[in-house]
Amino acid sequence: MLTFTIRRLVLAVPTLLFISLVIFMLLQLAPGDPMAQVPLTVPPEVKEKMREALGLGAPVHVQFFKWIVQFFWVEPQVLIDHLFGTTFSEGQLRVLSWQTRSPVMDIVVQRLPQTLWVVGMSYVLGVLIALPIGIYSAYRQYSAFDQIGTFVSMVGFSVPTFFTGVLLIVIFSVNLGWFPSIYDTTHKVTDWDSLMFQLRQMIMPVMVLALYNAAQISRFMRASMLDNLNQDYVRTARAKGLGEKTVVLVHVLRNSMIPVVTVIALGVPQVFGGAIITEQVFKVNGLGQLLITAIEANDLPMVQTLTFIFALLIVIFNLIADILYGILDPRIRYD
Amino acid sequence: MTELINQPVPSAPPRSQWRDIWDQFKTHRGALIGGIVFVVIVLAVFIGPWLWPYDPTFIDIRSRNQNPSWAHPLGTDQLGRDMLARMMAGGQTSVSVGITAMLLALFLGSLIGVLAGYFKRLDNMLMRTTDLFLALPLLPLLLVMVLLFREPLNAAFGPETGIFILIVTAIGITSWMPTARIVRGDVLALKEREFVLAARSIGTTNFRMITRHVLPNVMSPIMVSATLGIANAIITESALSFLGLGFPPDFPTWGRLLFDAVDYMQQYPERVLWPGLAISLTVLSVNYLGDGLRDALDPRIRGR
Amino acid sequence: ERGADGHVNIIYWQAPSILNPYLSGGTKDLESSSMIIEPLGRYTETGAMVPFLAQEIPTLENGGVSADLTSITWKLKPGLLWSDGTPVTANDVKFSADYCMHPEGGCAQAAKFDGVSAIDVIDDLTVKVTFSESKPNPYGPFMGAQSPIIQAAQFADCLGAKAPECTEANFNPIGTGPFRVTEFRPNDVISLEANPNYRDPAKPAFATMTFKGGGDATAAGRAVLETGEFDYAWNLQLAPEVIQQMAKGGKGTTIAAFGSLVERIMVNMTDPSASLPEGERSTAKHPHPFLTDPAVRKALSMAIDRELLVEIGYGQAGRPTCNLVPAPALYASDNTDCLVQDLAGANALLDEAGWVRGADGIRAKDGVRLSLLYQTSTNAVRQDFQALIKQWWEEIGVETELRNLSASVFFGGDPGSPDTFQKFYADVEMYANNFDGTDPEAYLAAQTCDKAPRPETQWQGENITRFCDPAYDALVAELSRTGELEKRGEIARKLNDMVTKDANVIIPLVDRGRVSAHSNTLGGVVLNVWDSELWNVADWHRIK
Amino acid sequence: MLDQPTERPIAQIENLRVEFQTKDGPVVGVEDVSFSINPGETVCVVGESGSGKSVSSLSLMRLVEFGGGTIAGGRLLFERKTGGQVDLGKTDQELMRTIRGNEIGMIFQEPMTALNPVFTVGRQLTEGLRLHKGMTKKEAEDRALDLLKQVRIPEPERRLQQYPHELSGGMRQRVVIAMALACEPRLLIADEPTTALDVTIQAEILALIDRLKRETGTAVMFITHDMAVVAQMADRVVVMFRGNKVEEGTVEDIFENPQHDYTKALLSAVPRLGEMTGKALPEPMRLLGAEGPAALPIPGTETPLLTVKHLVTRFAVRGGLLRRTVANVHAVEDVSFTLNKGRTLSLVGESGCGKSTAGRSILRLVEPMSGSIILDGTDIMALDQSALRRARQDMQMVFQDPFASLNPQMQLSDQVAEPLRNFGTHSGSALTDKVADLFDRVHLPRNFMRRFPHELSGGQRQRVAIARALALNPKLIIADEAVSALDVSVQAQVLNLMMELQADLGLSFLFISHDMAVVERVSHDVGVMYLGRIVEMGPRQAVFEDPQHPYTRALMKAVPVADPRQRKSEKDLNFRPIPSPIHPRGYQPAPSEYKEVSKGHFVLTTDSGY
Ligand SMILES: Nc1ncnc2c1ncn2[C@@H]1O[C@H](COP(=O)(O)OP(=O)(O)OP(=O)(O)O)[C@@H](O)[C@H]1O
Ligand SMILES: Nc1ncnc2c1ncn2[C@@H]1O[C@H](COP(=O)(O)OP(=O)(O)OP(=O)(O)O)[C@@H](O)[C@H]1O
Ligand SMILES: [Mg+2]
Ligand SMILES: [Mg+2]
Repeated sequence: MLTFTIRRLVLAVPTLLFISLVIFMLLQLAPGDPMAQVPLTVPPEVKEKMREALGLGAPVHVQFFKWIVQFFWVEPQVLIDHLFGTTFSEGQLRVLSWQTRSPVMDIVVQRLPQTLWVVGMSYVLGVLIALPIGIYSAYRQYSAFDQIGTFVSMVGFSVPTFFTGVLLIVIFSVNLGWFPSIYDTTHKVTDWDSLMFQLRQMIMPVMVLALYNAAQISRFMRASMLDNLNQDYVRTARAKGLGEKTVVLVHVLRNSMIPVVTVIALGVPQVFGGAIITEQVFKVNGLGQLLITAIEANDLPMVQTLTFIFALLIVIFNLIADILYGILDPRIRYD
Repeated sequence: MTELINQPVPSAPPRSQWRDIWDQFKTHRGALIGGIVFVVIVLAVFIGPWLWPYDPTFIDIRSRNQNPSWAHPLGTDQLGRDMLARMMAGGQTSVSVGITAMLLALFLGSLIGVLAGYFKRLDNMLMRTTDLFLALPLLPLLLVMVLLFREPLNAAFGPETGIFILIVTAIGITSWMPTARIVRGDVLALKEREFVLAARSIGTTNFRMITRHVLPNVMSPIMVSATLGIANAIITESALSFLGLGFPPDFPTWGRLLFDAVDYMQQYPERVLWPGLAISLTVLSVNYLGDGLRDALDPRIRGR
Repeated sequence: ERGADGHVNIIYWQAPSILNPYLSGGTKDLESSSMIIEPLGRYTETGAMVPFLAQEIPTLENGGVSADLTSITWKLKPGLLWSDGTPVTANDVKFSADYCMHPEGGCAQAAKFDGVSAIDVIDDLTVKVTFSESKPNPYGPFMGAQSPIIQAAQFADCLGAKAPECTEANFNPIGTGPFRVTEFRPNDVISLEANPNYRDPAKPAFATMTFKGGGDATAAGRAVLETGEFDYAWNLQLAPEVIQQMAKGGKGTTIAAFGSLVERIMVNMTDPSASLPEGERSTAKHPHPFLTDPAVRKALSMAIDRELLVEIGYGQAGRPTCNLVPAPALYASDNTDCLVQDLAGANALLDEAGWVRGADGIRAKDGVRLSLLYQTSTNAVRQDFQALIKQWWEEIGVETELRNLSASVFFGGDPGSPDTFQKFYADVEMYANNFDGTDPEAYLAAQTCDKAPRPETQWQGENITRFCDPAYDALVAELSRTGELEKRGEIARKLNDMVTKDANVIIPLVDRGRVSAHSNTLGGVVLNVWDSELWNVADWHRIK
Repeated sequence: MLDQPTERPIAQIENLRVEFQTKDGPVVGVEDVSFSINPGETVCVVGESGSGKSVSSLSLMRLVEFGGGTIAGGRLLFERKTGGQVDLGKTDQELMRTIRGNEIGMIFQEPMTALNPVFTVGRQLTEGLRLHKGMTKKEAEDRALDLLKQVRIPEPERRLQQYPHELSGGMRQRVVIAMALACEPRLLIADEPTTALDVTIQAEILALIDRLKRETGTAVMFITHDMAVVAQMADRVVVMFRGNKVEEGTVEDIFENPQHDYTKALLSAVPRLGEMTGKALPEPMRLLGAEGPAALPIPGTETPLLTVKHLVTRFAVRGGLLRRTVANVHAVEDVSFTLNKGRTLSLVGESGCGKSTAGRSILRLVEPMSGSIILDGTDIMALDQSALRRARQDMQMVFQDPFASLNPQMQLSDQVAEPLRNFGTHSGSALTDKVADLFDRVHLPRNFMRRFPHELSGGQRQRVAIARALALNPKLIIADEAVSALDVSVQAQVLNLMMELQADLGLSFLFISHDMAVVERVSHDVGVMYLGRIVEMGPRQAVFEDPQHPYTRALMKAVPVADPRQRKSEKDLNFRPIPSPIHPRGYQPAPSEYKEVSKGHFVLTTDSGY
């Protein structure tokens, strides 16, 4: 498996380069231009000048190459400088956003805390809710618990977050006044009170997202458990006198994990990708909001960089999922 | 003595497999209710408009924002359009888009997942393609698709069918990846089971191996993907329309009705209720249908 | 007393991405930066000019503007300090102009400096702007939120191509305004504090400010009107009913003001048919098959009930209009003919013009059917308008297909996209536009023949309708030579009537105002549509 | 035998009735069965395949319920360790849990599916110990190691780290045995525990169970088809037929004085070692009551069908967190043989010596490392995938573990029809007829055609697998323990069927089996394998009547005799340590060299490891 992992990691390099090229071409091809947000009162000649200043006049391959160099060569140097106080990157041009004219990576770093707090937390919570629900629903198939679980999760999945989010705001912010409707990204947790405030402002977006994630994962968990509950080895485990808990949570669960691991691993990059709509509804302004504003503003370097980071995460987490398959099921061979 | 040994075991006439499945399906209460609800929804949205006098796009400005009444059982919207008519018209689009896009995504996902899991040679290439698709930003991709294909499709199929094809394809090709990965994972494990080896020893071709041995055994994650896929497609469609990438603006869909109504949630809560309910009901009914079907297809559960 | 009122929260549903208006034309950026950096003079809520950093507004009368209209001389108030404590000098003013006029800088406000031939520092407090030819309206440079004065010391290394690299300066410009930045999170939130060196020692009343961006108008309105979390919400583009509902929350008040923003339908005078070869679609080469018929255009306009549109879409934030230039009063034509919907008249007009109804109720003449593609950007109100107008047009026998496009595509000038408003691959399209400041000259001049977007200009150009009338062009030329206000007003009104009332190539619908909301405890808010909404943020205070 | 009539029986089954719910109403798995098991007693349950033996034993564990069955009537009385009787049919599952694995141990019939594929053997073995005996991890591991040694698994340390699919059929079975024995239960239910074991190991396992019984007073319920094993082990015998008990008695009574017709038929069908002494060629068995012409010997031909030369197959052994290859299992090492048309070559040998792997390698179901395989002039090793597929039409395999080799989602008729469909030999009604015909041939009722694998008994599944292999009329059938799960009467019929086909169609068999009596009956030639190599090979008569290699001799000696009066005592067995086929990477074994002792009778002269 080591060779497999190494091979995959090596292979990831051309894959990622190719993905970045495809993303780049896609963005080039996509209609829209960074001047869309400039008011119509600004005359076209001026807009043309602005475009040129952004480097839009350069040929496509030059733009791509410039991005590659900036992303893979300059940005790591900046990171090193930041960590060790060196000055490798001095004077070199970083990946600059067209919209803010500032280094893209700085903004990304700025957005990480709230994304992780809200989206990350909701994902963890979603998984933590989903697994027990899925397992128990399968174990007691068609019991009241299963029926209610199914109902809630399907409704949770089919009702879009732009609706549930606003609903929660209307109930808890407008009518009850319990939680703020607008997330304060500058808030810093320093003491108990500020922690409570952080929790209060997190609770609604986290619940909305967690419900959505949990709905999806629990369905896969349930289906997969059902597939395995009737296998012969389960009978053997019972014959050993193992408690139902061990039988289900150890023997059946491990065998049922492959599809669930896939779903969970696929979801992790989306944590970093942010939950665009939920972030919008609650004004969390995380990475999702960053991406969507960048797309709306046709801020290509930003979109390109962000999507590429997601691509990186996707490749990594899919590799992790593959490695986990091998660990979960020893019969799966990779070489 | 000979008679004793050689006498046939008392036997009943063989039954057909489809009969079995149907029998099992029938006894599954959830599936049955789900099926009925689904059929009712489909009938309501496709037959309903023939029976209902109002046109979904007809504006009667004098009767705007009405609460439910006999004339307008679901009320009217901010332009005085009849909500029932709009719900039915919206349902046609949402249900057809939901189901077709889901089927397309499911087909692509299962195909790619099975191929990747089954053929080691293809695995790397297909899974890297999946990574690529997962990584592509949805919005620009859709914009490009609309840019490239809207005109030709409009020319070939007319504006409505053209945009339908475009939307279904757009949703389909941007949502098959999770299914593919899940199916592949399962196939990887399944491939090492002994009955696959046994099937190979009797000369089963790869194609048949996949259709007879592999696919039926990965049915349950596919079923789950299917139910989740419908909900996903219906909601994605509304997002597309909202971004101006979907159907013309006067073309109601459930997702869009819901989206438009969210602003009016406090004044006219029923307006969010109808489309929300319709989407949830559809998804729930499909889910129960899928559950029932899965149980019916699983011989270990059947007969219990 | 400065800082006595504590903290204030402002929400803009579009988040500012940069605080240097020279690098971004976006309203959100202009308005947020207007609290930090200031121009020499601003427009008031009535459109009148008031000095800010200048001692007075230079005019012909006070001699600030030369008699031949080729130069204007500004005098700074004495004793002004930057927020870092250094004095503001005429050099900073000249530098601001140099910064924007640098050919490689891609300055978004370059149009403000159009025709400037030289900027001369006369003394520490005096700057003279010289134009290459006579400029009847010399208030482009250094007036309004678009051309504030930036600190020469801070931006000295940021000229031209280097402009974008000065992140620190762009995010935290040193200014003269009532506030200065403590933290700027692009596209998210700005934290500000009172500028200790602000010229009025009693202002601002607030010690700190949070300026939150992002989300949507509904949420912004809700946060001010219903939950009271925020004190000020900008530009609530919401259905009137929704605003009413929110106002019931009792935490705040809405305010409205009108400027020159007009929602209009543009009529394509050229043929957008997809069957034409690429490069010839929507160009003067192929006139439109039926929209070139003035009767059709007039009928389209007559069929619309503008009152109703306002009622449904804008409420207090709109009023029906028949003019392209609805304000200021000097330039606004008194045309009100279109305000009453006249379906019968429109039908009669079309009958008369020989457009007869076919079996499907759609009019046709010589095999040409009155069938339109009507496009606009995606926006709930615009979609309601589309639906309503479609119905009216169908009542006069005009078939209408609707299309909505993502704003970022529609308004993005990408020459590769078929869906931009400039390319106009549709028969009619709807959007809103206005002009900067109070002078409509450039705005009206945009409708001349040579401004039509076409392949040769990479589809850039402002004459979207491709309307072309030599008489109009001549009148525009006359306007540019006229300095006398009365006369200018007269010509402008005439130009306005030519494209709207007479030719109906531009069908104005609604004069759109701006609606913002402030909490009941926030005092001093004066909504201004001619400049930044936050123009007088120094006067804002807490009502106790 | 500690037969103490005063003591109450450990388990008493009274009028047990088990039903399975299907749509056609309840299907009866066990109709009416009563018997009891005393402490220190071995009760053998024999009977027709599908007669309800497994179901009865599962009922005793209350595990039928998890398989869709219900105990519809009767009592299952069990004497607890702490004293006091409980009716297992009525206890709640909570209490059952403390009984299962602890007081009653069970060995399952199909070892492959009985083991959890994703846990190591060690993990699965220690689980019960830690639960019931409260051992620490270390203690449990020591005990597990000890258990593996007791059941004679080579290299037990390494096996603890391996996964079930990496073990041979016999090893898996022994793991299941070890698992059942782990907590030293008071009642041991053994459902066909030795079908996959070669005779030497079988003898050792039987001795182990016997010892356990004697030393700890464990009661044993032993389900088997092998009458020789019954004769070796049983104190009492219960005969079942179609869900009912038809006869019960002491082992001597049953063997010497059977009452019921079925019992008589059963005993008459038992193949006995030595029956063929003096005959060179195999001949079908005479079945009780079967008329028709006298069975004729099957001569076979001298044209080679399958030639295998220097076949080598190895598996990588992975270790460590990163699962790197640390060693290789030399499963098949330099094996060469020739199988002529119309003849049967039997492979016998110790469990885990590579017989299944050799069979699979010939079909290229596992890729051999090197060697040549020529089937009827075709070089199998040289074929590409599609040609290989076509070539497989001529060679079919019956897998050792029938349950695992059947698709759980597919109807039996479809599974049997599959090879026919694959090669398009039949279609439409011809196909249906052919399938029905195949079901008849393997004595499966036709109404089983619509069933699914889990609804059958072990023997029934085995027959499905045989029917599937017969479907294409191949030239070569590799039968891996093809008849081990069948009761003797069906086994005799199937063996006769095989020989009939051989006589009529000139089929060749590569017959892998542990049952020496069966091997004697059916084979022309015999190859004896040990540790991946063939140690002795030659005509059956020569090998059986004049064994040369020490391993062959030991093997012959260990064969049990179906006569309760000729029990072998444990002293006759000589336990010797079992060498390992696992060698570090880069290990190069020496080639095999043979000496021809008589015509066609070869004996390995180089080191065999024995
Ligand atoms: N889950 C089930 N559903 C329906 N019928 C079943 C099920 N399990 C077993 N049976 C039927 O019950 C009968 C008894 O099966 P059982 O497994 O006890 O046989 P057995 O005596 O152990 O046979 P073998 O020696 O072949 O293993 C068989 O006819 C079988 O087909
Ligand atoms: N997939 C595998 N991975 C690793 N080792 C394996 C694998 N399959 C079999 N082996 C090993 O190869 C050796 C031979 O196994 P094989 O199944 O051929 O034995 P066998 O002769 O059929 O035994 P039995 O009579 O018990 O079925 C054993 O040591 C086994 O552990
Ligand atoms: Mg059995
Ligand atoms: Mg084997």
